[in-house]
Order: sequence, then structure tokens, then C-alpha cells
Amino acid sequence: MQGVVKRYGNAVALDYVDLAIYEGEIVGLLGPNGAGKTTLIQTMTGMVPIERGTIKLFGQSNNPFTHANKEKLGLVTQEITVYDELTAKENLQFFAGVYGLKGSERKERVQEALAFVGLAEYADKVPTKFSGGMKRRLNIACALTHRPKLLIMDEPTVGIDPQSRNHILESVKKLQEQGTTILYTTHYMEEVQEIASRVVIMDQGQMIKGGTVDQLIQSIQHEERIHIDVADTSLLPVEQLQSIAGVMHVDVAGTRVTVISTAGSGNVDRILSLVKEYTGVLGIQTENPDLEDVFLTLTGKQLRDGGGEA
Amino acid sequence: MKAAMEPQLYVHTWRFLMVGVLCHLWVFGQDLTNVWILILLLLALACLRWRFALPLWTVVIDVCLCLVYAPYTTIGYYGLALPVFELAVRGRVLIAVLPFAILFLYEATPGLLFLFLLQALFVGLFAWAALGNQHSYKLEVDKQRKARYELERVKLELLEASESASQQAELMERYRIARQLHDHLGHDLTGASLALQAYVHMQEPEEARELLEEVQKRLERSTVNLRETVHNLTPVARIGVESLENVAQQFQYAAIRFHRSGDMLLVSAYQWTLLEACLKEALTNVARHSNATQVRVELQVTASIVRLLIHDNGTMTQPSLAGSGLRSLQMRARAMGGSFSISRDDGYLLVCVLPLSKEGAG
Amino acid sequence: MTVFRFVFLRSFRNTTNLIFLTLFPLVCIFMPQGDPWPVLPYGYQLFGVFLLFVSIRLASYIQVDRMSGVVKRLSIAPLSHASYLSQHLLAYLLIIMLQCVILVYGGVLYGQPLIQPFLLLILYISYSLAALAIALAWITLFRNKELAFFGFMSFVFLVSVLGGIIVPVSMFPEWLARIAVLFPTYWLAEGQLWIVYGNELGDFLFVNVVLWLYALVFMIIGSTRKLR
Amino acid sequence: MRILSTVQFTGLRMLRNYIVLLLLLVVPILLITVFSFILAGVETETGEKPLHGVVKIMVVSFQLFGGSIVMSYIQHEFFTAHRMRLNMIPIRKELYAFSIMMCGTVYSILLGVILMLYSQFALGIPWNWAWSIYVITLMAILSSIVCLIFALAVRSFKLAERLSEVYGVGFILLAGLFFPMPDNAFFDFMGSYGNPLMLAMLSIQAIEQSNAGEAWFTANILLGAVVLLFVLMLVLGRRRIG
Repeated sequence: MQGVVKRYGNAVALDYVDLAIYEGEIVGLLGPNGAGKTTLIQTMTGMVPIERGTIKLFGQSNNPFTHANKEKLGLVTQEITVYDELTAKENLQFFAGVYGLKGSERKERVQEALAFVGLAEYADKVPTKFSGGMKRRLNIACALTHRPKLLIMDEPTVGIDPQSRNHILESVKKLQEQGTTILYTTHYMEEVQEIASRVVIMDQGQMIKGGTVDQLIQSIQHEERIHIDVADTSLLPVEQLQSIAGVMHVDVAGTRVTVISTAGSGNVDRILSLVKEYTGVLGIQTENPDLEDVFLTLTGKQLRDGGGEA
Repeated sequence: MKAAMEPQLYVHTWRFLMVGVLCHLWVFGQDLTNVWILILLLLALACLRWRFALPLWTVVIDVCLCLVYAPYTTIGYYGLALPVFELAVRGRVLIAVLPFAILFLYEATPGLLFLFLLQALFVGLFAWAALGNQHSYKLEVDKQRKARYELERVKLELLEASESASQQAELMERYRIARQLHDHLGHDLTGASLALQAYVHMQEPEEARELLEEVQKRLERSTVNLRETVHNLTPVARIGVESLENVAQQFQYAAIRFHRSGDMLLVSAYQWTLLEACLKEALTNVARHSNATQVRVELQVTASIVRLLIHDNGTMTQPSLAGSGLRSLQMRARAMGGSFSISRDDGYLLVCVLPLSKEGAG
Repeated sequence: MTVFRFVFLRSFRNTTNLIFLTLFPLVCIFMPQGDPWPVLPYGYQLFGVFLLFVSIRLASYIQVDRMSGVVKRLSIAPLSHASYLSQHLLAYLLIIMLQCVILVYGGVLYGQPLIQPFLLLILYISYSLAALAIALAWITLFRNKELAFFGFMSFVFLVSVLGGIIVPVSMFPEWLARIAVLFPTYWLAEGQLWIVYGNELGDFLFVNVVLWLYALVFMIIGSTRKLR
Repeated sequence: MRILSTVQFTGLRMLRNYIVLLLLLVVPILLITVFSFILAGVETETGEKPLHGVVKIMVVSFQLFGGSIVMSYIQHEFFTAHRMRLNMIPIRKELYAFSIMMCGTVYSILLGVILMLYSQFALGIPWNWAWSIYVITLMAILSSIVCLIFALAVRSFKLAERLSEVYGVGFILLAGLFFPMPDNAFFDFMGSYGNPLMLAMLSIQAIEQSNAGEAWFTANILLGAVVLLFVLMLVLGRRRIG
């Protein structure tokens, strides 16, 4: 898509956005709430019309949302969009049917999709009996029966257990190996870090920065995180910690203090001795930067603070 | 609400309002039940226009319906307000006036009907103008934003060019210093050094004393020369972190805490300019718009980046987006491969990060 | 026609729904005849109110689709919104028609004085089309299923009283009788009057056309595709 | 006295439940207004206005549905959403249930009184205040108890809800408000002394005709039903809650 503008009322939701997704990639789309991620997805799937600019889908730029093109698109919605009255299998049959699959082919694809997300044993159960993770997996399976070329996943892992999440991430990787292109939005940086081949960061309806995970981390490389578990956080000299040279951010949560500091400045020692003066240290751990820190460094705000709606 | 200002909303509301007026006429008139069909049909058309952009010729249907019913009921005449309005909304004033001719066929007091059609015409024209305005306004805004982005792109290239120019200048300057040192000091110091070597092997005390004097003279001259060269090279203006500190110190509107860390010499001159501009802009904003009492300024230099953070405790949040000053700073920061962000969630927070690179441009 | 088939599957999965859908027409058949009003047995009068309730129950499936985001998902599938809606409405109409058939022919078998059962069936079908459209338009106004349902319930009470299903229009004062005409329920009562007393087929057709027009208007309003 | 502190919030929740307000206050007001328009000029040969009876029976009949408020709150607190939490809280559960029931009943009576006020001052329908409120109170308590019995006796909430609707609509039907009931002993009984709605109406009418004996008699039947069902409710409640 190129130079896309979209307004809601007088508010500009997308402001001359350019984005290209190439075949076989997993693109991670990051951005705080209200950055325009959802609008971006809605425009690129033709759910809402755009005001300016062009959208090119599978090489077709005028009227890209033909039925033939839509057959190659898949969407995993943020909400769990399955029918509660129908069993897992019937849900899949329904969505497969909408995409024009029939007879034995549909049967096969449904079985395949069920097996793919690991729900084959639960084919004849209704989703109301499922756990959160299983519902999510079913939600994903519903977008797979027609084997989309481009799969858009809008926060597919909100609110589920780690096991299901790993399962989902594995499936996403597997899909990519099978040749599916994937656009993945999420609030969880570690997910993007794990699977995305390229990351795009959005803010206020504009693209801020793009590149591979490594490139982005490289740009702020020389930073580290120091987690210290202490006996009593109320005694902590937060002000003094902040005034140590090279310390960029101090965060206290529970009994854990997190300090973001310049790498190689020998600060670990300094911070530790300062903390020790005031309270007992129970444990310490240092961490190299991840995408979360990229975002924090670039904008000074946390990516995930609101959670929920994107 | 912003939505309340959408002219399209008023157009839809007016249509349904007019159908409401027709209903009112029907309820309090003496018409037969059959006439109710006319109102329903007109309502259906209004609904269709609400959902879809019907082509203009569809008003012919409205007109025909009204004319068919006109001999039996006055609602047929009043219903003409709808097509009149549709035509006016599309700017076809002359055609919109045509239905007024129907007044001559109308036996009862035509005054009220005339006024009714007239208001439809005027409301329609007004909506037409408003819609047109809105459209051209949007077009203009988009065009301007686009132009600005183009401009920014050009600026970006210019900035990159100026960055490399400044690096060139730096190299030239180094070369000049080297030559000056070589020309003024090198000669005398080499001479002194040679003389001292000769002095070691000297037998005659008289000659040796002369030689020593010579060496002393040369060294004195070198010292003077060195002092002069250095004096000539030292800039009068404050540079680097000093100038930043200076800016901070002269700020009087709020208590300011300046805190720096790292090796300031790693930062290039052109980056100092930007950092200074950032600080000035932020402090100006504090002074002008904010009710902050405390400002925290942090400057951190690491091996690879320099990060400037300005944070105040003001509570006045301005909804306006990045102004032109901030935007240009953002562009310049990006041009240097860095980033620039502002947030107003908790006081005013400005973060500018620039990469440092030892070799060439980042 | 996948959507069409699965609409049936969904509506019949719910057993209370099934009981609700079949039991009521059966009960209506056995309700007594009033004197001098209404012109048809009471069950046939109340069935008009009941159809409105059935419509909102069925239409709430579409609302659930809209709220849960299924519509979003389907909007990127190769399926136009018009065909989504029409397949739903067609399926619902079939379900309602089945009830009408049970009611009318059950009544004939039981021996209720229905005068012209076939035309009565047609009247019911026209009316249920309008009722479905009204329910569809109604649910587009609400975000919450519960609120939409209970709001509709209140709406139905008022419309059936004002439309002359619970109380005969002939009892209304002059001005209220004219307002009654604005409600679709009035036309059901009017059509039933024709079934008993009318003789010109044109009048009956007129009643049906009005009901179809109601259906058209409300269907246009209800056809908006809401993506939250 | 921990229970007392919850009463305030139960009350607040009820006042902010707009669906209940819509169904039990706005709809009846609209309906009786419409009926007052329809029946405005109608008079019987004896000079009575049928409007008065219709409005009164409507005000009373909406009390039949008042119990569903109590039922849904009890369901929410004791059987579904808050079940686990409630088990953990150190209060006497039967007292809490009782306080919810009282709140719901008082709320229902309050809505009834608002309807009476409206009909008296906006539509000019004369009420015998003290007695009518007494009868309405009895109706509200009865309806709460009946709905609670449904909630306690049936496992599925949906079914209990349906049953409470059947209770309300059923007695209105049996009273012959929609259409006349068949003429036999069973329906005769259910259309008079076997029907709480008719008992309440008979009682209110009797007091208006200064027939105190009849009024007390019918009201006492209601009271008896309340006491009987209350015992039944206690037995059931001990099994499910206590």
C-alpha cells in the first residue's frame, strides 16, 4: 500500500502510510493503542474504503478486493469469532464453505486444520466448553481451511496460557515454512522477536521505523537491564539510583527493581553497592535489550501500558 | 462531538425530518389511507439515499410519485420538497426551481406550500455549499500535508548533505591545524632538537653556550607560537555541553536539574547543534504553555548513542500534535539516524536519541 | 448457500428455541373465538405479537455476528454483504413461514372459522417479512443483545396496543386511530378484517403492498454493515 | 451488621439497572397513558369508568414481574458469577440473601407507588392509598418469594427465568385480560380466588366499595400464600444456600 490516508470524522487515522509486504515474510506490526494498526488492517482487507492512495493486493492495484483475491486472504481476528452453537468441526466447515470449498476437499481441509492447531480430539465439542487457549486455536483454524496466501493475525494470543501461546507461535512458523505470508500484530514484544522476520513500528498513523529485529536492537545496542530483587523497596534510594551516570530508567514493581543502564559502564557494581547500603539484596539478574527497550528508548513510553484494545 | 459537525449528518436528518412532516400532515389531514403508500415510498427512497449514493436521476421517481398523488392529496404537493432538496444538494439550482411551477396548479392557499418548498431549496443549497467546503477543505489539508512530507524529504536529504559537509569541514580544520603546527612549531622545534643533539658533541664551551642560547630562543619562540596557534584555534563561543548547560542555567521559569553522564567529546559538533535546538525548543514550550515547576534534563552519552531527555511536571496537556518546530527537530533527528519523540501523558516528555559513529556518517 | 444451511443448524441447535418456535403456534390454534371482537379467534390475533418476538430472537443471531466480529471475518471472505444478509433473512423467513403454515392449517384441521385460510397465510407471510425487517432494523440500533431484546419487548407492547391488535381500533378516539395506521400491526388487523368481511381482492393486495413497503424500508435501514 | 453495609450497594445496583427501569416503569407508564387515551370517553351504563379498573389492574399486574429482579440478583450472587467469592466472605449468607430479597421487594413496591402517583396525578385515577399500598406490598413479596423458589428449585437459570415469565404472563392470561377464559370450574377458580392478581384486584375493589370484610378476606388469602410459600422457600434455601 502506498500513500494511504484514512479519516474517521475529522481525525486522520492513517497518514500517508507506505507499507510493502513481500512473499514469505512474517511481518510484525507494533504500535501503542490508537496507533492505527487496526485501521491499517481494515483498509488493507477492504473492510473500510480509503480516501487517498493505492492498495495493491497480489499485484492487482485497481479494485484489489475481488472475490478471487479475497480467497487468498485470511484473517485471524482479535476477538474470538466462532459460533458458540456449532461444534469445532462445524465451525470450520462453515468458514470453509464460505470460501467455496465443497465435498471431500472440504472434509480433508477441515481435518487438516483441526490437526494443525491440535484440536482433532475436540472436533465434536462446542467452543463454550473450551479453555481460552483452545478457543484461540480454533479461531486461528477458522482462517486456515482455505489455505490463504496472506494471513493477517490481529493479536491472536491475547489472554491465554503460555502453553497455548507456544503452540500458536510454532504453528505460525510452520505456516511460514509452508509458504504463507503473515502480518502479525501484537502487544507482546517477545513474540515478535521470536517469529517476525521484519518489524514495523507505527505511531500516530505513521510508520516510524522498520527493519529486522536485530537491526532495531542494534540501533540501541549498548543498553542493559538489571533486575534486582530486594527485601524492602520502600527504603530504596530511587533518586540516587537515577543520578548514577548512565542510568536511564528505574522501575520498581513489587520487590523487584529494574534499572536500564548503559552497557559496559560498570554500573552493575555501582548500583548494587548503592542498593546494599539501604536494603538487603536477594537476587540479581542482567538482561540484554529487546524490542520492548527499543520502543521505550525511542519514544520514552511503554508499548503495552493500556493492553486490550489496539 | 466532532461528528455533530458533519454536514452529511444534517442532510440525512433533514430527509427523515421531511418524511416526518409528511406523516404529520397525513395524521392531521383528512386523506385516505391509500395516501399512506406515497409516504412509505418516499421514505423508502430517503432510506436508500441514506445507505447508498443514488444517482441524481432517481429524483424523477420522487417527482412522478408526488405528481401522481397530487390530484388526490396535498401531501403530493408537499412531498415535492424532497426532490427539490436532492437537486439543491447536488447544486442543480435551476432544475430545483422547476417544481415551484406546481404552485399554479395548487388551489388552496399556496403561501404555506411555497414557503415549505423554499426552505427545502435553501436548506439544500446550504448543505451543498457546506459539503463542497468540507470536500475542498479535506483536499486542501491532504495536499498541504503531502507537500509538507515532500518538503521534509527534501530537507532530510539536505540535512544529510550538510552533515557530510560538516564532517568535511572538520577534516579540513584538522588539516589546517596540522599544517599550522607543522609550519610554525615544527621548524623551530626540529631546529632546537638538532641543536641539542649537536650540543652533546660540542667541545668548545663558548660555542656550546651560543648553541644553548639558540635552542632557548627557538623554544621560546615555539612556546609563543604554540600559544598563539592555540589561541587562534580556540573558538570564542561556547560549544558542546557547555552551551547546553548555559541554556539550562539561563532558564528562569522553572527549577531545572541538569544531569549528564558519559564522555561528551564523542558527540560531534553538528549533533550538539541539534541537541541544543531540542533543549531550547522544549524549554520554550515549558515557558510558554506549561504550568510546570520542575524540569529534569538528562544527557547521556554512551559508546554508541547520545540521549537527551527533558521531562517536566506540568499538568496542562495540549492536544495539538507536533508543531512545526518540533516536527523539524524530528526530521533532523531522523536524518541523523536517530529518533525523536514526545509524550504528554505525564508531564511533558521529550526524548531525543542520536547514534554516535566513529567512522563516517551513521 | 453455506450461510443459509448453517443458519438453520444454529437456530435448531438451541432446544429452548425449538420448543419456543413450535409450541406457540400450536397453543394459538386452540385459543377461543372472541365476541364481537376480534374477528378471528384470539390465537390468530396474538400470533401477530408473537411473530415480532420470533423475529427479534432470530435477528439477534445477526446481532451476535456483528458484535462478536464474525461479520468482520466474513467481510474479507469472498462473500458479499448482500448475500450474507439475504441468506440469513431467507432462512429466517422459511422458519417463520413454517410456523404460519402450522398455525393456519392446524386451525383448518381443528375447525376454526378462518374463512379464507390461504389468503390468511399470505397475509401472515407478508406481515412476517415486515416483522423480520423491523427486528433487523431494531438490532442495528443496539450494541447489547439483552438491551435490544428488552427494548424491543417494550416496543412490541406499545405497537401492538396502538396498532389495534390488543384493543380494537374502532374504540380509539379519532386522532389516535389515524396514528394507529402508521404501525405495521394495524395492517395485520386490517388484513384480518378483510379476510372476514372484505370482497374486493384489490384491497387485500393493498394491505400486502403496504406490509412489503414496510419490509423494504426497514430492511434498508437494517442492512448497514456494522464493524464496531 | 456487615449485611447493612451491603444494602446500600444492592440498592444502587438496582437503581442503575436501566433495563428493569425500562420494563417495569417506563413501559407501564406508556401503556397506561395509551389506555387512558383510548378509554378516555368511555363510560358504562352505571356511570363507572372502565379506565380506572384497567389502569389499576395494570399497576398491580406489573408487580407479578417484580420478583425477577430479586431472582436475577440472587442467581448472580449465589449461583453463577460471584459464587466462589461469596463462599469466601465472612458473612451469613442467608442474611445476605434475605437483604437482597428485601431490597428487590422494596424497589418493586417503590416502582408500584410511582406508577400509582403517576396515574393519580397525571391521569386522575383515584386510589385508596393505604390499602392499595398494603396489597401491592403483599403482591411484591409474593412475587419475590415465588421467583426465589423457582431459582432455588431449578438448576438452570434460563429455565428459572422462563418460569418466572410464565408465572407473570400465566396469571395475567388466567385473569382473562387478553381474552376470556373457558367457562369451567378450574378456570373460574383461577380467574378469581386462585389468582393473586385477581385477589389483589378484588381486595382493592372491595375497599373502594367500603366492603372491609371482603377486602380483609382476600388480602388474608394473599398473606396466607405468602406465609406458606415463605416456609417452602426457607426449606429449599437451606438446601441450596445455607
